[in-house]
Amino acid sequence: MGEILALAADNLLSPLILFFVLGLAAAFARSDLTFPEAAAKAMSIYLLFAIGFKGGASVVAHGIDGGLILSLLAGALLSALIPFIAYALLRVMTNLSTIDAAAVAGHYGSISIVTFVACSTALTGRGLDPEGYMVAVAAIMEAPAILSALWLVSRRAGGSGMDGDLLREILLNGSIVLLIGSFLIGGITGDEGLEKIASFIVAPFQGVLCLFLLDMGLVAGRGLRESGKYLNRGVFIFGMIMPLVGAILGLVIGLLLGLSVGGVALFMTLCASASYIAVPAAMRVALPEANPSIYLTLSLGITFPFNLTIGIPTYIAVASIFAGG
Amino acid sequence: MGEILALAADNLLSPLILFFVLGLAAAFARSDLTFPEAAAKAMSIYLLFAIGFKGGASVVAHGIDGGLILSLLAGALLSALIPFIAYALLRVMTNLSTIDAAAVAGHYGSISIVTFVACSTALTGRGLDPEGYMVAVAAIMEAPAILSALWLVSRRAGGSGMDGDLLREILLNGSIVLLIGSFLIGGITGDEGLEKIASFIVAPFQGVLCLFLLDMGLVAGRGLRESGKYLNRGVFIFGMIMPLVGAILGLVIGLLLGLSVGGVALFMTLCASASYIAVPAAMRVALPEANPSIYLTLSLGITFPFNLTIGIPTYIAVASIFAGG
Amino acid sequence: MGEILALAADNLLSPLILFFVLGLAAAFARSDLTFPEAAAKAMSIYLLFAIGFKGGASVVAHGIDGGLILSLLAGALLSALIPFIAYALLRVMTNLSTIDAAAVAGHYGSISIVTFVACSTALTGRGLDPEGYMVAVAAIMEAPAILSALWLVSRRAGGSGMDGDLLREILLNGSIVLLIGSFLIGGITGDEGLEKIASFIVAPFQGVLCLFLLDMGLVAGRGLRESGKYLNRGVFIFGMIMPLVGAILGLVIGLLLGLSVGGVALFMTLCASASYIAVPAAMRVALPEANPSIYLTLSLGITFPFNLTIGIPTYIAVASIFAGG
Amino acid sequence: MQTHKAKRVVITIEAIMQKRLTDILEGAGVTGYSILPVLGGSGRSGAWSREGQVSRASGMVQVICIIKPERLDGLLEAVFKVVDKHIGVVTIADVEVLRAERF
Amino acid sequence: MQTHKAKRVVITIEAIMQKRLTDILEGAGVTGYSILPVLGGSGRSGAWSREGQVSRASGMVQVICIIKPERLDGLLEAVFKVVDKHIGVVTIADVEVLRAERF
Amino acid sequence: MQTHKAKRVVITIEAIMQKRLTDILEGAGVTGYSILPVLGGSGRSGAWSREGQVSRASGMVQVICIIKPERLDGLLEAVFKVVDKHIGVVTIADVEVLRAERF
Ligand SMILES: Nc1ncnc2c1ncn2[C@@H]1O[C@H](COP(=O)(O)O)[C@@H](O)[C@H]1O
Ligand SMILES: Nc1ncnc2c1ncn2[C@@H]1O[C@H](COP(=O)(O)O)[C@@H](O)[C@H]1O
Ligand SMILES: Nc1ncnc2c1ncn2[C@@H]1O[C@H](COP(=O)(O)O)[C@@H](O)[C@H]1O
Ligand code: NA
Ligand code: NA
Ligand code: NA
Repeated sequence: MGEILALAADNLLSPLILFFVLGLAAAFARSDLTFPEAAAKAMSIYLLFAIGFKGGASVVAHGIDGGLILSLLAGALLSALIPFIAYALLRVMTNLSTIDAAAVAGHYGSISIVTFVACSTALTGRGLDPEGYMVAVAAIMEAPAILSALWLVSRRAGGSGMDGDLLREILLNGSIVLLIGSFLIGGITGDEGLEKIASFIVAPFQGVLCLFLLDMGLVAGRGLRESGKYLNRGVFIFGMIMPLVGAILGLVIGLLLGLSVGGVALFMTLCASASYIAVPAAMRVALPEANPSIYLTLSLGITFPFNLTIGIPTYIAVASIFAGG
Repeated sequence: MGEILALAADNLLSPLILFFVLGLAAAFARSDLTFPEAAAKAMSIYLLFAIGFKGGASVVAHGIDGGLILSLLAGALLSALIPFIAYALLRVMTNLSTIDAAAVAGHYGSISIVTFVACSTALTGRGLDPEGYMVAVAAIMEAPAILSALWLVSRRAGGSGMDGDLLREILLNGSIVLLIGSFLIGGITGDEGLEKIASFIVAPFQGVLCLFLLDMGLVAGRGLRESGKYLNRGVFIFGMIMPLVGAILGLVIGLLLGLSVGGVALFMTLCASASYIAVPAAMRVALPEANPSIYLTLSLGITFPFNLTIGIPTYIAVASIFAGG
Repeated sequence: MGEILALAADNLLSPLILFFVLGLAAAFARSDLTFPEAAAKAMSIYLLFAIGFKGGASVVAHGIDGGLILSLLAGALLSALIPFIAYALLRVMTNLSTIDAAAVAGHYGSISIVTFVACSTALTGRGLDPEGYMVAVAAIMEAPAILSALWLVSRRAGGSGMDGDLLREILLNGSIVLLIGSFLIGGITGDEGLEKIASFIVAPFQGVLCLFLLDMGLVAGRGLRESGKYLNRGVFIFGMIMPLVGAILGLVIGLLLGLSVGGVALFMTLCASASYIAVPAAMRVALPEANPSIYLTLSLGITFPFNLTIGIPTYIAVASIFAGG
Repeated sequence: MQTHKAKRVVITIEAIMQKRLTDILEGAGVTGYSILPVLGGSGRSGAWSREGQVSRASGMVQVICIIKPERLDGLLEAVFKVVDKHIGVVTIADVEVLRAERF
Repeated sequence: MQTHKAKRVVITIEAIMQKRLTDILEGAGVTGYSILPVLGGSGRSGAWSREGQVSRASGMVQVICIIKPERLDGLLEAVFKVVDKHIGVVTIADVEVLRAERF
Repeated sequence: MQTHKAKRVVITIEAIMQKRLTDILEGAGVTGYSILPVLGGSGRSGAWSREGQVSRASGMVQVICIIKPERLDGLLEAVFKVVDKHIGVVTIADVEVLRAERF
C-alpha cells in the first residue's frame, strides 16, 4: 500500500498528469484555451505512428515471442467479453435504458490508446519495458467490443445495427490502420529504421504527450461541465468500479500468459480503459438512439482521468507484486 | 554606440530576423505563401508551453528570489500606467479620436510575447540568462493595460465597456492560462521534469521560432500593405517613439528592482512591446467603435518589427551598460 | 544490374517507402485515415524550409562553385524543353486532346519537390552528398515548363492563357518563395545559423518525411481509385516512360556540367519527376478545359510512385556508374 | 441574365453520416452537392463545438444540393431515410440558378 | 413529403462576439442554431482573411437559426442589441423544413 | 423590425479563382462579400474532398454577396465572365436584411 501511494504521488507530480490537470482546470474556469482541431489530430497521428513503430522495432529487437499469438487471442476475447460484464453491472447499478447500457458497455470492452501510451511511458521511466507486441494487442482490442455491444442491443431492442460498411469502418478506422501499419513497418525495418527516425519519434515523444494530455484535459473538462448532469450517482460510480474490474481480469489473464511485469501492467490498463474515439463513432452510426452525452462523458470525463491518475500507478504496483521477482 | 551597432548587425543577420524579413518581403511581393491558421496557433501554443515551462524550471533551479514578488508588482503597475503616457503622447502627436487613442494606448501597456521570446533567445545566445520569473512578469503585464484603456474611454466617451464576462475572458485568455500553467508545472517538476521534455522544448525551439517569425512577417506585411493607409505620419512616428519611452521606464524600474542584465533587458522589452492578441480581442468587444486597422497595424506592422530589429539589440546593449559589471 | 536491384531492394524496405505504401494500401482499402489539410500543409512548409536552409548552408560551407550558374541555366532550359518532348510522345502514344496533352506535358517539365527530397535523403544515406545548390536548381525548374505548355496550347487552341496576375502567381508561389528564401538565409547565416536550428531541421527530418509520404500515399491512392479510369493504357505507359526519358536527358546534361555523383542523380530525378502542385494550379487558371483528373492522376498516381520506388535507386546506380570513380 | 428556378436543400447532419447520405443522394439521382463544415451548434441534444471533440463521432456538416424542382420529392424521401433516426435539420428554399443545364 | 414554413436567419458576426450572440439567442427562446466558419470577406471596414490573422479578435462566423415564423420578431430584436454596435450582416429568408416539431 | 429586400448570390468556385472573382465583384460595385470554405462535393467533374488534395489547384469556396436587388444584373454579368469557362455553381435567392444602408 505504501508503495502504491509513493508511486501514485510520483505519478501525480509528473508533467504528463499536471498538464492534464491544467487542461481540466482551464476548462472548469471557462478559459478560452483550445487546440485547433487539426493540431489535436496531428498529435494523435504522431503518437500512433511513434508508439506503433517503436513497438514493432522492439518486437524484432527481442525476437518474436511465443506469447504474441496467445496475447492477441486473449486480447480479442477479453474485448468481446468485458461488455457483457459491464452491461450486467450497469443493469444492477444504474437505471440506464437497455440501449444506453449496451452502448456504454461497448466502450469498456474497447481501449483508450492514450491511457495505453501514458502507462507505457510510466513503465519505461521505471525500467519496466513491456513486450513490444502489446501495441498489437491494443489494436486488436479496439473492435470486438463493438460487436458485443451491438449484439446485446439486437437481442433486445433492434437498433439499426451492423452492416458491411460499418464493419469496414470499424476494422479499418484510421487509428487501427496507422497503429498496425507503423507496427509492421517498425518490425520490417527494425533497429536500422528506428535509428533513422529516432530523433523524431523517441526524443520529443514525452513533450508531445504533455501537450496532448493538456488538450485531453480541456476536452474532458468541457465534457464534464456541460454533460456531467447526465451522469447520476450510480453511473458515476460505475465509471470508477468498472476499470478495476477490467484490471483484475487483465491481471489474471496477463499472469496466465506469462507476461513481464510491464506487460501485465499494460494488459491491466488496456482492460481497464474505455474507448472514446472508435466506439463512439460506431455507436452514432449503429445506435443513434443511445445518448452520446452519457457514454462520452463517462469514458472521457470519469474513467480516463481515473486511470490516468489513480489507475495506472495502482496497476503497475499490483503487477510488480504478482508478476515481479 | 559601436557596440550597439555591432549587436544590431549581428541580430539583423540571425536566422530569426531574416525569416521575419522574408515574410515581410513575400507579403509585399504578394506571394501566396501562407501558414494554415491551425499551424500558426499550434506554433504559438508550443512557444508559450516551452517558454513557460523553462521559466518555471529555471526559477526552482536558481532558488526563489526575493525579487519575484516585487517584479510582478512592478510589472502590473507599469502595464496599468503606460497607457496613460501613451494616451497623452497620442493626443499630442496625432489626431486620433479619443476612442482610437485609448484603444491604441491599451496595446502599449500590454506586451507581445513573441518579442519577449525573441529577446530571451538573443540573451541566452549571449550568455545573459534572465531571471526565470520574467515569464510570470510577462503574463501579469498582459491585462492591467486593458482596464486603463477602458477607464480612459469611460471617463470621456462611454463605450460599451467592461462586464463580468469580458473580465473573465481577459484574465483567463488562453495565452495567459497556458503560460502561467506551464510556468507552475515547470516549477513543480523542476529539473527532473525539464529533462523529460527537454528534447521537445529546448532543442527545436529556435527552429520553430524561425517559422513563427516567418508567419509573423507575412501577417505584418499584409497588414501594412492593406491598412498602412490608416496610419498617418504622426501615428507612424508614435509607433517607434513609444517603445523607446516604454524601454526607458523599464530600464529605470528594472535597475531599481536590482535585476540582472538579462532581466533588465527583458523588462525593457516588455515595456517597449505592444500587444496584438489579447488587447485587440478585448477592444473588439468593449470598444467596437475603435478602428482595428489602426491599432493592429501600429502594433504589429510598426512596433513589432521595430523592436525585433532595432529595439532588442539596443535594449540589450543599454542594459549591459547600466546593469552590467 | 545486380547493384541496381540491391539498391532497389534496400530502397523498397526503407521506412520512407514503406509508409508511402501503407498510405496507398489504406486508400485502396478505403480506410478513413486522413491527415488534416493544415497538418499536410505544415509538413510541406517544414520540408521546404529545411531543405532550402540546408542547401544554402551547404553552398557556403563548400564555397560557391562555378557550376552554380551553369546548373541553374541548364535547369531552366531543360524545364522549358522537356514539355515539347513530352507533348510529342503524348501525341504519338495516346489519344489525348491537344489541350490535355499540353497540360500533361507541362507537368513533366516541372518538378516534384518531394521526389527531390526523397532522392537527397537516399543520397545522404549513402554518403553521396549532392551539391547544395541543387535546391536552387529545383526551384528554378518549377516555372519554365508552364510557359512552354501554355505556348503549345496558344499555338493551336487558344485557351484563356497567361496574364500578368498568373505570371506573378507562378513565379511567387509559396513553395518557390519559401524554398529560395530559406536557401538564401541558409547561405547568409551559414554554419552558425545551421547550428542554431539543426535540431529542428536535421534531426527530425526523416521522421517528418515518413509521415509526409504516408499522406502522399493516401492522396495518390485515393486519386488512383477515383480517377484511374481516366487513364487508358497509353497514358499509363507514358507515365513510366517519360520519367526515364527525362532522366536520360538529366544524365547527359549533368555529366556535361561536371556534377558529382549525387548531383547527377539529383538532376536526373528533377528531370524525371512531374509537378503536382504548382503546375496543376496554373493549369486550372489558364487551361480550365484541360481535365485535372488526367494530369493529376498521372503525375501523382503513376509517375510519383514510379520514381519513388524504382526510379530513384536506378538513377543513383546509373549516376554512380557514369559519374563515379 | 437568364436564370432558372431550382430548389436549394440543406441537410445538417453528423459528419459520420456524410458518406451514407451522399450515397443515398446519388442513388436518388442528385447530380451534385457541396459539403460545408459546421463549427458548432446547439439543438435538442445540447450544444457542441468542433474544438471540444476528440471523437470521430462528433462534428456535423452541411450537405447542400441544388436541384431541379421536380426532383425535390424524390430527394426528400431518400434523405428522410437517413435523417429520420439521426439528429439533424433539413431545410428547402427556392433559388434561381445560372446554367440550368447543369442540374 | 410534408414540409412546414420557417425562417432562416443568418448572422455574420465577429468570432469574438459569438458566445454573446448565442447566449442572447437562447434567451430569446431559440431552440437551435449552427455555426459556420467564414474564411474571409470584405465590407465597409475593409477586407480580411482568416489566414492573415494573428489575433483572437479577428475572424468572423455565421450563426444560422432556423425558427418558426412567429418567433422571428423576438429574435431580431434580441439580435439587434448585439449587432447594432458591431460590424456584421443579418439576413432572413423563407424556407421549408422537415420535422417541424423540432423548431 | 424594419427589414429590406435584397438578393443573396452564392457562387461556388475553385479556390484558385477566388481572387479573380472578388476583384470582378468589386469592379461591379459590390460593397461586401463573405467567403465560406467548402469541404468537398460532387458534380459533373466528379467528386472531390479537401483532405484528399495535395494541390493548391484544388478545393472550392463559396463566395456570398448580399446586394440590393437593382444591382443583381450587373453582378451576374460580371460573375458570368469568370465562371463561364470554369466549374462552379451560381444561385440567387430573395432575402430580407436589417440595416439596408450597408448594401
Ligand atoms: N433550429 C436550428 N437552426 C439551425 N441549426 C440547428 C437547429 N436545430 C438544430 N440545429 C443543428 O443541428 C444539430 C443537432 O440538432 P438536434 O438534433 O436538435 O440536437 C445542432 O447541434 C445544430 O448544429
Ligand atoms: N454585402 C455583403 N455580403 C456578404 N457579406 C458581407 C457583406 N457586407 C459585409 N459582409 C461580411 O461582413 C464583414 C463585415 O462587414 P462590414 O461591417 O461592412 O465591414 C465583411 O468582412 C464580410 O465578411
Ligand atoms: N447541384 C449542385 N448542388 C450543390 N453543389 C454543386 C452542385 N453541382 C456542383 N456543385 C459543386 O460544384 C463543384 C463543381 O461542380 P461541377 O462543375 O459540376 O463539377 C462540385 O464539386 C460541388 O462542390
Ligand atoms: Na477496456
Ligand atoms: Na508594453
Ligand atoms: Na521534370
